[in-house]
Amino acid sequence: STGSGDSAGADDVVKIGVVGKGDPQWAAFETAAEKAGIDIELVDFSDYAQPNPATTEGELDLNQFQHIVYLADYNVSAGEDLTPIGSTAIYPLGLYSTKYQDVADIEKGETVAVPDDASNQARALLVLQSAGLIELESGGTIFSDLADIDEENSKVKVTALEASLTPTSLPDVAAAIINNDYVADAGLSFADAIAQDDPSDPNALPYVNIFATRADDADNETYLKLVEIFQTDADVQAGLLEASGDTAVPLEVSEADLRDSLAKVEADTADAKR
Amino acid sequence: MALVSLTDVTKSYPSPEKGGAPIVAVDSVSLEIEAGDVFGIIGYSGAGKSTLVRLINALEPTTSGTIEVGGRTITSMPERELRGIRLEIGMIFQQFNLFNSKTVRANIAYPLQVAGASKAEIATRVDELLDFVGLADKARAFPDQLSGGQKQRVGIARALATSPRLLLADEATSALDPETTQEVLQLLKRVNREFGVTIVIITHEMEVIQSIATKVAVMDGGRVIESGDVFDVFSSPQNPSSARFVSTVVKGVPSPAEVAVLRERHDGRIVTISFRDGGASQSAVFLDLANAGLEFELVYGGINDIQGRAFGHLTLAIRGADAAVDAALAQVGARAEVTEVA
Amino acid sequence: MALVSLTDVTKSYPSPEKGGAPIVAVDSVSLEIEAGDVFGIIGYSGAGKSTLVRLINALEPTTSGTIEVGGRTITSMPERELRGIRLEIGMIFQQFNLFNSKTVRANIAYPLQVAGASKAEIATRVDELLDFVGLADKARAFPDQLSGGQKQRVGIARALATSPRLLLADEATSALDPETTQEVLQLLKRVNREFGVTIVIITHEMEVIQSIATKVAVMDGGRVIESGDVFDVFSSPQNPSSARFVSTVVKGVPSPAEVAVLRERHDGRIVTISFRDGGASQSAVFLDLANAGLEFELVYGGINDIQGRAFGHLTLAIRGADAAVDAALAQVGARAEVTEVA
Amino acid sequence: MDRLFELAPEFWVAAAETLYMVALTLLIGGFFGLLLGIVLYTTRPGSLLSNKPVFTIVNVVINFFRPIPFIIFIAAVQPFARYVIGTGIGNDALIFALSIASSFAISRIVEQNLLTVSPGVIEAARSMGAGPIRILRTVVLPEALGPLVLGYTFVLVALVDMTAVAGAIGGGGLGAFALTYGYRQFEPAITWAAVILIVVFVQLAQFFGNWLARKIMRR
Amino acid sequence: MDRLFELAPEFWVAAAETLYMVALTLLIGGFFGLLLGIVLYTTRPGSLLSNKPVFTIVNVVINFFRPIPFIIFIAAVQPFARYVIGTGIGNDALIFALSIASSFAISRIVEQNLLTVSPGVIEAARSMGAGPIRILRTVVLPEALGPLVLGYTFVLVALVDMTAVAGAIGGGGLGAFALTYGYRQFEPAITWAAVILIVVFVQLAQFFGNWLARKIMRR
Ligand SMILES: Nc1ncnc2c1ncn2[C@@H]1O[C@H](COP(=O)(O)OP(=O)(O)OP(=O)(O)O)[C@@H](O)[C@H]1O
Ligand SMILES: Nc1ncnc2c1ncn2[C@@H]1O[C@H](COP(=O)(O)OP(=O)(O)OP(=O)(O)O)[C@@H](O)[C@H]1O
Ligand SMILES: [Mg+2]
Ligand SMILES: [Mg+2]
Repeated sequence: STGSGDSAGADDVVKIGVVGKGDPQWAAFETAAEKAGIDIELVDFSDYAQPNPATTEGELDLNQFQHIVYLADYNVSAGEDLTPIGSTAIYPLGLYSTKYQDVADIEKGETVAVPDDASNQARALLVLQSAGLIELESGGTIFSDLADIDEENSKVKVTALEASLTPTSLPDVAAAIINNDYVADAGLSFADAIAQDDPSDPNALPYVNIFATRADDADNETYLKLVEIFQTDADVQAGLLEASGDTAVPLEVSEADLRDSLAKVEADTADAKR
Repeated sequence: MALVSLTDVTKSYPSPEKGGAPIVAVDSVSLEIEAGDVFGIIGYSGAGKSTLVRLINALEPTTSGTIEVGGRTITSMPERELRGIRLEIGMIFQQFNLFNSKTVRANIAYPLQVAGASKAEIATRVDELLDFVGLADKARAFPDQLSGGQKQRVGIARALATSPRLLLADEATSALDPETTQEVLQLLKRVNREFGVTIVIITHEMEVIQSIATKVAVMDGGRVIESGDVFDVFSSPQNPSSARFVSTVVKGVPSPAEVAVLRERHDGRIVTISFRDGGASQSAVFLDLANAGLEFELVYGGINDIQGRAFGHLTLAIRGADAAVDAALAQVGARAEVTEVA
Repeated sequence: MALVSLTDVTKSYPSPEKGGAPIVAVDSVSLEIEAGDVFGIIGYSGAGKSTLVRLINALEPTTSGTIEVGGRTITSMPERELRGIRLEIGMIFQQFNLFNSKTVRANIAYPLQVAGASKAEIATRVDELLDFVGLADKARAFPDQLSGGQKQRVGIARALATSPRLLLADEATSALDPETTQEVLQLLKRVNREFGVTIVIITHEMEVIQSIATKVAVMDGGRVIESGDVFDVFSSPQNPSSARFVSTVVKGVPSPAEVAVLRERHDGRIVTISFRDGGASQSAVFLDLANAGLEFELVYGGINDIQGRAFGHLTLAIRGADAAVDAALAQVGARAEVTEVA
Repeated sequence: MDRLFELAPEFWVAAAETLYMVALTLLIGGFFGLLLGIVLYTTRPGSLLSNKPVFTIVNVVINFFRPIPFIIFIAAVQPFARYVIGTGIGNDALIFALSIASSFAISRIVEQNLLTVSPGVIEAARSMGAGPIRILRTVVLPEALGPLVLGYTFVLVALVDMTAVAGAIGGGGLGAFALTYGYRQFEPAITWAAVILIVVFVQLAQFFGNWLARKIMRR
Repeated sequence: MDRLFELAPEFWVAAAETLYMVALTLLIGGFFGLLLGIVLYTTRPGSLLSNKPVFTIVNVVINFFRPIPFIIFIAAVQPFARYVIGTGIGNDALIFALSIASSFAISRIVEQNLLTVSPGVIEAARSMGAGPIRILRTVVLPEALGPLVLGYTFVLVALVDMTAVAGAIGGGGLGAFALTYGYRQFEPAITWAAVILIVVFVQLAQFFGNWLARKIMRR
């Protein structure tokens, strides 16, 4: 059976934790890695909270499912030192509706859904704020949660849902922030987004998705090679775009920049947690 | 017309052994039970008695044959219709089958509720029955807090609660002491006489048959091997099995083992003299013996009374000259049946 | 020394009614059961008989008092030690308590397994017992496929399996037909005689006491109201309750109700003459009457035999001139006890 | 710890929500589960209303729904929830989904417990002319009540566990609270505070269930 | 549909994984659940080895663990799993966590079913000098076997459902397959293919369980 390795490095298989192994880039990535002579095993998680601890424990060698904000939260909370060794892409986060064509049409007092995981939630709230649907206390940060909404001055109510259930819940709400992963699959089109953030904004850098590993292994040749394959293999990139309905913005950010960004977010996170 | 009539009724169960022959619990039984009868059923353990009465209120389907109750064929009647018929039939179960979750009071009230009696009626009737079975102080106890006989009395009260037209009593007094048994039998007698309740009673206590039954059927191996008026069957059983059962209450001709015991303690000749109701005068017999100058002693047996008719088998040890005894016995033989046993 | 000895034993249960007085099932009973006894316990339903024997193998803790079995005090003995003692005690339960998940064979084998018998021993012994209780063909049946009496026989075989030194039989023949009862009693007699097994037998069938018990205790309301040799208790019971029980097997002086029935059918005077073993000669009595020119008839009663000793109460209807009858009765009265009942 | 203090109001709301969800689900799911369990029991071959086709169908339907992963099940019943209670998200939608899912599980527990009623007492009731419905109501259910109470206590504890997924469709409760503010944010103090309150609820429920069952069974 | 065809190999691997996880969990959790259930049964007041302190402690411990939201429970036992089986993720870690969690639930089912054994037969065994362990083994368990089989069948179906969370810690199986390739990708064909196979497994298990219980109980 798969997924039950003793510890990484005991054999030559590189274990990579992902969320959503069914996405097309992963099949392409497996093929590409094999071609390069690297044995990889993709371990699929349905729970975001799991891959980071498993990487810390050495049960995974790498993981690729999160952005810097999420990683920073983990590192600070758990006192760990996972580090990014390469970037993949930034996914825009959009607001979708089956009832309204325009954000302005959403009526006061209606409900809007956001994902229930912390980092996506903060980002989603920022999207709602910039769309004029809510006001966040003190302007909002990448750590805002539902409690930070200034309800008096907000036009809509916000409810958090399991990310995968936001599309199925559209009939119940005026609009929902839907993670990029689920948009196309839910039969929606990215063009339907009635509001979204801008991945090309330099301030969006903390939301770039990354490969992460233990600090000790940051220089591991094989890992870096795998990152390179991911970033350069045409099939992988095509898969990535396909999975995101062409909305992903692939980015190759240098390791140094990634670490800087992480350090900054970690510092902010530590402040926010205090 | 008979209240219950069975025609060629057979009930078999699948064998417990795989592929074994089915167990024929009741084997082509035909039987008529008239309204007003107190019909006793006796027989060896496992003879099929319980199975037979369970067929009468259709708790089990028959394998073949027809059963009519009150003129209606209940074999092949749908369960829904059977319910109406069962309202008129009370049943006392061999294993009591009390509702463990209900108090004694609630157990007895249950059939009344099923029959749709009013709360007030139920309360009165239950009190009456509790009193009768001597369990007024146990009204709020649960079955698992009762003794065996107390459980059985609850079962009896429960079966009688609705004053059914037909009462099926499966070993209804097996767990009762003699005195309570007598009380229950008196009650059954009364409901039979006063309300015309027909009673089918299975028992292995021949005294029960003797004291209340009018008819009796003897079962063996699923079949009815003998049936008729209790007096006839008890005073002169035709079948060896019947004779053996009857012998527990009606001391007839002593068995060889008993003769051996008697022999040890009495000398002289041992002779059984049988009397039937309205037959020979006993004093004439005793006089014959006394006049012949014989010394004699009653060593076994006695006089029985069934439904007000008396009969009996007296075994005497007779001492005297052989010739004199022979002569006297010849004389007695003309008056009553004489069996020389030793 | 007594095998079982109870000193001032009381057992009470909490009342089913909230705040009610506790139910005293066994009330300060003191009793000695000698090794080799067949000790009968009789009494009204609910008298505390079952509770009493359940105390003897400590299935229930006593409320107060001491019980010794084989010289060891079992009250307050820890459960672990009790196990050793129970290995020597067989018990037949009033409600059978068969293992429903086990076949008849496995039920009987169980105590042998507990006692650590070998497979081969078990097989032989079980076959023997199955044969004895007549259930060889039901060896593979489960309890719910058995008739009431068959279940009881399994219970008997199971209790006898390990040949215990003490057998507690709670209504062991209540579900058996007379013949099977006799067989079981013969077996109990045999194990008692041949192996010295002490038997405590609860029953409401006086014939059972009569045929196998040596001692008997009568219970009422949790107390032992009379106890002693069976012959003594049965031939001249001291307590009215005992007398009523005994009367079911020993026809003594007829009750007023019975007298009324006799009266209807017989004219003349009705008189009971009581004989005890080794007492008056019956023929002398009959001769007295015959010589007085009286016509008489035995109308009630008979001769009983307990442990090889005979006694009986014969009720006669005597016809003749009053004066002649009086004279004859005076004469008879010198030989045996005479009670004029009507 | 500070964070927990900060979240105290939410915490108590969550506690109330858990009670609300569990109570309502137990009521609704318990009721339908009882019905389904009774259908299973009564239609099984040889039982009161034995009916092979109905039994087989109900049996298969229950086995169809029980093993569906709960998150998939929720998504599948959302449209139905919208139709019936007007929304597919929130505590009420969860109660709706959970009531359905739990009624299938409860039906099995009910079936099992009813099966322990001895055939003898049912026969006794039949002999008195009682119909199947009456026998169920007045004999089978009361006789099985002790074990049934333990069965429902078992279910109640399972429901407390299951309501933790409430967060998935925007519901609340202690489970969602623990996941959202504790587990997902790597705050063990919060996780355990919520878990401990859940445990306290459950202990109370279990003690009550045990007590009730003991009272009913009198042992 | 095409996609399903494409994923066929993974599908069958997932099916095998589900069987493996369920079977092993049932074995391990079933065993420990049986033990715990027996402890609950035997130590309860008035029972074979009645022991109030042990009973209370076990009772409280079980109620402590049962209601913990499963995902939190998994996270909590991960360090323990790493220590015992060397890994905190994957199928084996799930089996580890699920075995523990299910043994608590199973213990309740076992307790309930053992309680239905009539006191009379236990008394009979005691009267023969049988000790508590022997009585348990040779009387209580066999007498309760029919309902126990139904109880374990119930648990088995619940386990199939629970293994669907395997995905949370990187495990596989049909549930995770349905979530990953079907539900999350909005491929209903794949979701339902997986669900249907799960249902088929469950139906087979239930039919077997029913058959076995009926054979044991003879009704
Ligand atoms: N568990 C209990 N709780 C309360 N009362 C009980 C309990 N067990 C027995 N009793 C009561 O104790 C008394 C004696 O019961 P026991 O079973 O010893 O009678 P018994 O002499 O064997 O009667 P029977 O001949 O009817 O079997 C009865 O009144 C009964 O109701
Ligand atoms: N469910 C069953 N399956 C198989 N055999 C059965 C079943 N029920 C009864 N029998 C058998 O049918 C026969 C008749 O049983 P029944 O209970 O009618 O006997 P009975 O005359 O009432 O005996 P008892 O006097 O011992 O109560 C017995 O041999 C019994 O073993
Ligand atoms: Mg019978
Ligand atoms: Mg008794």
